[in-house]
Amino acid sequence: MVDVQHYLVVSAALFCLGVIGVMFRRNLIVILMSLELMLNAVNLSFVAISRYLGSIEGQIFVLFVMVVAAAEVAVGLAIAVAIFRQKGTINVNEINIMKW
Amino acid sequence: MFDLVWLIPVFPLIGFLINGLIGRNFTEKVIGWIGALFVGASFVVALLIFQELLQLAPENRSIQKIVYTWMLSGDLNVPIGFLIDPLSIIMILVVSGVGCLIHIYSIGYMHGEIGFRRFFCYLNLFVFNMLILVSSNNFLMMFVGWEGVGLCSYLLIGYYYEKKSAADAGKKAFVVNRVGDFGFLLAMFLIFTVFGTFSYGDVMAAAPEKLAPGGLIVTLITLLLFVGATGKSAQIPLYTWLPDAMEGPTPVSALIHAATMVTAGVYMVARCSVLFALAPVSMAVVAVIGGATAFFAATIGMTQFDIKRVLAYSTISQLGYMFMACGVGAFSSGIFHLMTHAFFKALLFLAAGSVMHAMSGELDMRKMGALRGKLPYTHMTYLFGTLAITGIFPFAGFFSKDEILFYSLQRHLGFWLIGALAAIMTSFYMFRSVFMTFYGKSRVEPEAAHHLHESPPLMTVPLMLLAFLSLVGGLVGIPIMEGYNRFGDFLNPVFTSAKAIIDHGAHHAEHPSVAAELALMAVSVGIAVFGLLAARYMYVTNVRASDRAVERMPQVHELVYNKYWIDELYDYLFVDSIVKFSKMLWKEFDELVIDGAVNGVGKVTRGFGSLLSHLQSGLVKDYALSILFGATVVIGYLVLR
Amino acid sequence: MENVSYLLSLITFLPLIGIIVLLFINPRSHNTLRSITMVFMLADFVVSLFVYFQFDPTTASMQFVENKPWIKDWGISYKLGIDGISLFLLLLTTFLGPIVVLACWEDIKVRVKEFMICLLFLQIGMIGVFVSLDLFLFYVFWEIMLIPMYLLIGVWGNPARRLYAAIKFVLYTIVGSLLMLVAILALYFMAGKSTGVYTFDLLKLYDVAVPVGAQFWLFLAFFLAFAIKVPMFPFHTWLPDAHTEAPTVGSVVLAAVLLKMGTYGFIRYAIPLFPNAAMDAASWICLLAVIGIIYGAWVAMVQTDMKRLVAFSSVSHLGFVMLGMFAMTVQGLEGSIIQMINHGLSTGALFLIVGMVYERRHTRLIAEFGGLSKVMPLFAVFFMIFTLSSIGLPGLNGFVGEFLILLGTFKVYPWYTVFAASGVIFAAVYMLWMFQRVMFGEVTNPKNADLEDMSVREVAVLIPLLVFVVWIGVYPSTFIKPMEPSVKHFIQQVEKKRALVSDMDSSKVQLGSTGKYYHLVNSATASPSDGRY
Amino acid sequence: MIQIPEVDLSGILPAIILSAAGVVTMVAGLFIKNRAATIGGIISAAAVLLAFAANAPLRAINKVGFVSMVTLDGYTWFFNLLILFALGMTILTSLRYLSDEGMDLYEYFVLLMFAGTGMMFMVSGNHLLTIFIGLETLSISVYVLTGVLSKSSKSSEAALKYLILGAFSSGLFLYGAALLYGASGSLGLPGLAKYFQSGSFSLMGVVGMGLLLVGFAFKVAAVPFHMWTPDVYEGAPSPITGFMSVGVKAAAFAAFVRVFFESLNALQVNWTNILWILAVLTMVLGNLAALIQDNIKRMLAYSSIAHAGYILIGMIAGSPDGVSGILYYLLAYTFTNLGAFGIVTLVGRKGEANVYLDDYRGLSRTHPALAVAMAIFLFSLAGIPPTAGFVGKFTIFSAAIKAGYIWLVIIGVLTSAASVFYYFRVVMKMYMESPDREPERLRFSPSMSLALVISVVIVLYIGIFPTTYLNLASESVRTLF
Amino acid sequence: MEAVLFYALAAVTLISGVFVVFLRRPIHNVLFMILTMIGLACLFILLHAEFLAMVQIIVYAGAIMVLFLFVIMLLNLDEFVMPPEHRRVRYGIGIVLAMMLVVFLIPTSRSIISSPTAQVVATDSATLTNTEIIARELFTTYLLPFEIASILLLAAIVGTVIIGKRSTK
Repeated sequence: MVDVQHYLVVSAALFCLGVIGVMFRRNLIVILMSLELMLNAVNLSFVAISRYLGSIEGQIFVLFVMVVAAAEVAVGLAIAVAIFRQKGTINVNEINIMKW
Repeated sequence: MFDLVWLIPVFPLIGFLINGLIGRNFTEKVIGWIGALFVGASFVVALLIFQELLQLAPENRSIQKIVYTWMLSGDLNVPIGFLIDPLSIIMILVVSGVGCLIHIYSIGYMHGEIGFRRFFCYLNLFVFNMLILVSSNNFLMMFVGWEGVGLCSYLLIGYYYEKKSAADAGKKAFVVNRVGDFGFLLAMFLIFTVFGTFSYGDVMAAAPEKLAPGGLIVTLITLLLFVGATGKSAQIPLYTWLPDAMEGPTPVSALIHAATMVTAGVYMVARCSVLFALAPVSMAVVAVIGGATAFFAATIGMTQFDIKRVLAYSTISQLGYMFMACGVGAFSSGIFHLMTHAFFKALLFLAAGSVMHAMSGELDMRKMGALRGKLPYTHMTYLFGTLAITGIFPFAGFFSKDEILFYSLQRHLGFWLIGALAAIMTSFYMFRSVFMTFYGKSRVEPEAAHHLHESPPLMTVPLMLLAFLSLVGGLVGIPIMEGYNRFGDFLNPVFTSAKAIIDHGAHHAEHPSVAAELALMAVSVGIAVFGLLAARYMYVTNVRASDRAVERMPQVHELVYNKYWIDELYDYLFVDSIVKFSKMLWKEFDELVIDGAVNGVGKVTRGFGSLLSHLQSGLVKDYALSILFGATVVIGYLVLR
Repeated sequence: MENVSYLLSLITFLPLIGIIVLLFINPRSHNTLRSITMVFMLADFVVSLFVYFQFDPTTASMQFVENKPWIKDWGISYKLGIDGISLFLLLLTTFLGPIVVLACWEDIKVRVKEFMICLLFLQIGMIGVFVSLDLFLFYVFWEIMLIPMYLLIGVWGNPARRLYAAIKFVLYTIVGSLLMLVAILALYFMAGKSTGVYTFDLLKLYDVAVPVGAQFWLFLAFFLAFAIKVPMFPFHTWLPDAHTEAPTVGSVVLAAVLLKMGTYGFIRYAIPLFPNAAMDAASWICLLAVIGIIYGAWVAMVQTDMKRLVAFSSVSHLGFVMLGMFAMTVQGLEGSIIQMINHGLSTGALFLIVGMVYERRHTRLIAEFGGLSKVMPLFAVFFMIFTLSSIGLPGLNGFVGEFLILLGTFKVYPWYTVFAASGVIFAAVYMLWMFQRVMFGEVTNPKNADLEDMSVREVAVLIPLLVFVVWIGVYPSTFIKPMEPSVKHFIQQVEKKRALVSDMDSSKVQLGSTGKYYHLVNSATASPSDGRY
Repeated sequence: MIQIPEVDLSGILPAIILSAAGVVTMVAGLFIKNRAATIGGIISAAAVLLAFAANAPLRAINKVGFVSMVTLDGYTWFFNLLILFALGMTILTSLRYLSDEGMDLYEYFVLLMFAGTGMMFMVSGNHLLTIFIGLETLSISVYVLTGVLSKSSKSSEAALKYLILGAFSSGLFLYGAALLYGASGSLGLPGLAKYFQSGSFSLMGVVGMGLLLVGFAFKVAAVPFHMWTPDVYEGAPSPITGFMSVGVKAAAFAAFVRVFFESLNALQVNWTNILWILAVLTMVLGNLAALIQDNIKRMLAYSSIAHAGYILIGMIAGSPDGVSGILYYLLAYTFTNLGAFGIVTLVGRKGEANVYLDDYRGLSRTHPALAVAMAIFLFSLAGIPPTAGFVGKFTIFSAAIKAGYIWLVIIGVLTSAASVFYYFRVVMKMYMESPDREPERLRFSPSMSLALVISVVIVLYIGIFPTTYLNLASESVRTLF
Repeated sequence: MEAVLFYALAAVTLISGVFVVFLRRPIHNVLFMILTMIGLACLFILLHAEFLAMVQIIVYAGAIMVLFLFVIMLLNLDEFVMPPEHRRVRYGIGIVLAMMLVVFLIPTSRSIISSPTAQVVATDSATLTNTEIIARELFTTYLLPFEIASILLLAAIVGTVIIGKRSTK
């Protein structure tokens, strides 16, 4: 039986990977993927805790997170496509007409 | 009749209001006579009251009439009230009487001036204020008149406002007077703090009890009052405005700057005789300042060529005399001289005005000479005035000046000496002016000579009346001779308590012998005659003498001729430096420091705003970084807490 | 109160009806707009005269009190009332209303409708400040009047710097007043905690003794708000800008009434609420006041712009007001109140006069003028009289105020008085110097050669002011008498409360947990009936 | 067999009505060729009105519904009301906007309705799951609405930024939820409350609370989680910006307050300190950065950040007074800001070409009434009496002072003094400057006029006679304490 | 055994996660993302969350990742060249912050050992499968969120449609 804490640490690491991805990558698509990574990390936590507590609530929550993730990805990709059509780029560093 | 005392100041006020409000379409004559008659009416009322006053026993001759309560605030209760006693009635009579004559004179003198109506309005307003000043029963109301006459003086000096020098002179007069008033104000505050009232009667009655003789408070009060007096009466160090005040029309110089307003300081000192008596130091200061002014102004007077300026310095000098009199405790002599001075100085000014009138406004005596023939009445009256002022027996000035010199000697030889010296100089410069103007060779420019003519009767009649007064005015107070000094006896009740205090404190002066008195009289007449002769020598007999005298000591002449550079000194010390400093305050402090701080706060705020909004790089990654930063800090705080 | 009257509400909100009426008027029919405003202003004045005639000058208690709960849960009420102190400020405000309208009759030609609305709006705010007896209500009125004033300066002001001046005015004021709001709230809770009654009712708060330590901070906040409004040195720099850039009537209202709100605030709020702090600070405040007197006068002396000069003279005049007030003597206070009115009349008139010149020549630079006396003799007369009134010539109003102030202060702060009295000299210098440069001399500038003298309208604007200038100077009792009981009572209350608080602290009164810091003034000393204090 | 629990739909009827309206619009839109958007708008408006009616009974009750997934109480009622106001006003301001922009998008209203539904669940959520799902429903709708302008690259950019950062913060929020779950074993608010009230709670719970706080702080745009706000507000269509600034913010605050006061009040010491700092940063940055903005939408964005700071003060005060202050403040802010954005929409004209401060020059000449309305909104935002904004600030500040946070309030008033500068700058542009070009007349639609009139009237009315509304607010928060 | 499996899976998941974040070609990212998903799904199975594991594979690895792939292909993004950038300082800050986050989260994760007042629903997990439990819970306790989720999805669909619609215009 692996301690729940291990799962949580893996989750934390994965979460931070996602965070780093959001902050480091310029490619919009990859940023969206990194966001997915973050959500997946959270999911892992939920499931691990659910298991640890013997409570199903966490798993239910994960289900909803997946729904949300899917929805966000769909919308996000749609926007990405729109932006690419408009500007011909998916480099987020070039998507900065609004500032200051 | 006493109940009607309020009419005295109100008459001129009515004149002022009539002329001022509805006089727009009146002719000159109407305006002039309205002005003159209302002042005359005051004079008549004053005479009636005087009559009544004389019928009272001397010790009862102090009547207060309160018209209404002016200010009532807490323990402050200031009425509009009048005090009739010998001192005030004399002042009232002088002011309204001489004032009336000058009004009449002005009708002729100001004929054809554009601001004729304005002039008479101001003049009436002045008389009103002056009467308030002298007839009030309390300090505050006196102050009202005091400032009021200052205002009228300002307005009248600046009558020819298109002339910058006139406007400047007016302003200078007002401001310098205000400096004096500042002292007066503070004195009043002190008085109120000590006595809780402004009423003369209450103050004077309570003074001996409430104030320790020679104490700090009473000295302070009297000195501050005296500061006020120096301002109004053109004494050192606040005399500089008076010569400049000659920019005003001549009747103004006669009325305000010779006969009435400038004597207000003397009146005030006399009015507060009890307080002054309690403060020997102040008395000494008054005497010294008076003597110094008398001497100092006389020196300047000897060098001036402008006839009105000569008279102006002479006025300052004579006022110095009066103060010296008060300072040595001879209040009634001071007032006596005040009265006679009012006659003859008004006369002199008006006569000078008559000369000016004839000379088309020329004032420089170097351009006159030998006017005797052309202006006989003027000449005669001017001569009368000169004789009076120099103190030739039996003219008015003789009696009053002699009295002052007499009391000065009693006090201290120094005072007498300085008085005598001033008298010599007075005699010298007055006769100098007579000789330069009316005698010798004519230096009149042909253009002006063409127009030379004697003034109309409207002007000469008042001149003659004043000349008459200058001749006989002194007789009411033949000095020293017991029983003949009616004037002194009349006034004495006012000063008894002051006298008592002085006599109590000082050594008992033994009454000098009649012989000594007569000797002194002779000396003073001698002095006057000496001045006459000197002037005659230098300006008639030997015309070059004066120039030689100047050449012999050019620096001294330069210094005196330029009035010891006092004006320039004041300008430098006060005017320029304050203006400069104020500019600095405005530009440096207000705009740079305060506004700079305010705007600076604004700028810094905006700068921060700009800085903060520039954190907003537009890059979504930086935004995420910011969120991460926040989250890390929050969690860090919670973990490490 | 036995007889409730709605006069004060009527006065306060009559202009509101005027605004509503104006909304329906065609913006192009200027004269109709002006006339309607005039009618409402006059009506307001007439109603306030009723107040004056029904005013009972023998009592110190609040009169014409109206009290309606407004926000009940917070103890906020719509409470109005006046006493001898506010009576004349109220009258001054309503009195100036019609004059101001008349004065801008021809001056304001653009956006007349908005202008008139602003004026009426301003009137509401100003009257409200003077009649409200509830801290919240007071604050509301206090802030409300910012808006119309901002617009007056900004829209109809002098093109060059009006925007700067307007926003400066607003920011200066609002910084102070927001801090005051904090203090109001703090006071509210302190009082509530100690008494158990949470209320903004001023008269009830009067009875709450705040300990010295807290008083200091609260007073500081109030002081800042009011000192900026007054304005006291060194918070005055908004004033010259605001005055200079505002249109004539804006300056008039600003000088005549708005500045009084600051001084009134001290009397009505800052001092009686925090007497200990106020009196402890009094000597410093008086020092600032004296500095203000001399500073204002000196800086006024070197101004080149007439309006700016008059503005700085305001700083000087209001220094007197503050000095008299903090002397805490009957004369000082009465002088101070009289001086508020005086300043309203004289300085208001001077601004009108400068405005008249400006209307003709479109410049206010002193150097541009000279010799106007000759061209405009009637104008010269008026100018002279108001100049004299401003420099405190006896017989005119200025003297009465200044004299009472100085007299009242002398007993307490003789040295300050000495310096303050020197302001009398400088006042003469700067005013007369300006007068001389503008009016005297020869007409050197050909543009001045054929200026028209005052029109009937302009005379009509100044005559009422003139009447009061003389009236106060000659018979000030009319004005002093009604305020006397209030002023005496005021001083008494302040002293009593002050003594009480200092006793309380020195004897370390601790009344359980709630009364640990604060406790009510012995309720026996405070009269129980509402509306009296 | 699965036993479907008994459901009482009446409690969530307003949400149902809204979502139904969304679906109906969607379906109707398929069949209507012309002016589908208008019809969608009308359907939505009708739904909002219906929802008003359906919401009314909620005020009196206090219960949990749907297996304790939602709480139905006065608090929910109040926020539902706010949401409905916001929706209604947004619909009114959007109608003409869409046709002006040449977008016959009935989907716009569909999304608006769905957003409303999400918000309602967010405010009534009694379980982190409900709140989360509500939040995401709202967010996704708003992401799309932000990016709905087809011709504007700003709009897409805004949508993108909003989405990325929204998802990012959702991740943090979820992580926090996971930690709370790990600590307490529960995701329901009562369960959390029970756990934390037991007194011995683990670090995990505390950190979970911190991450939850970050998630909410993002939604309410508190510094330093605010960075998305200016860009998104600038890029989104003006009516949506208005909707975001009040609706989203109100819903976020509602959930924020509910979670933190109902479940996490045992940790009050911790989160108060954090919020204190956040509030100060938010007020300072929001107000200072707004000072230099030239784009009015961006300026209002910073201003809305600043307002979040003021509202946070109410939370910090931690008392019923503070929270009811928040409610009142949000009410005032809803009408004020929606009114302001209505005008921004109107003045912006086609393609939002005129969203700069300079475009407001001389507005008082060409459209005096509009300028007056704008001025009133701005004064209300600046907190100048007698507007609703003043009473709002007053309630919050007074609560904070009562709770002893006097320095916070002083910072608050000083920053709001600074805010006067930029609000008055718009007034200045409108009244004191003249336009540099001949302005074209604005095209008023009846719905827009109605919206503006309602806003003005309410802003003034509840500013002058706030008693009723203050009472409403304080009654509504009773169940939280 | 379980531990070995866990470590292996965790390693796979994390390493592919690192590749997701750091590889340059989007197509690689997607592939590694799928690998991460699968790793996670296996971890779920390890945690006895079979239903979720299934969903993870089907929905995530299957649907969502295909969506990504689809977009990349559609837009031909794989050859999209990013210009070089110089934002090292911010990267540094980012790394430090992320590390700190991990540092803070690890002790947090470890603090789970406490006495949770867990409301354990899965009492009858012996009799029911994981999927059944989830189903039952989903339609009873979590009925409402479930319904809301439908609206959420609807909103997402509508949103995607209109954004897609306008971008193709």
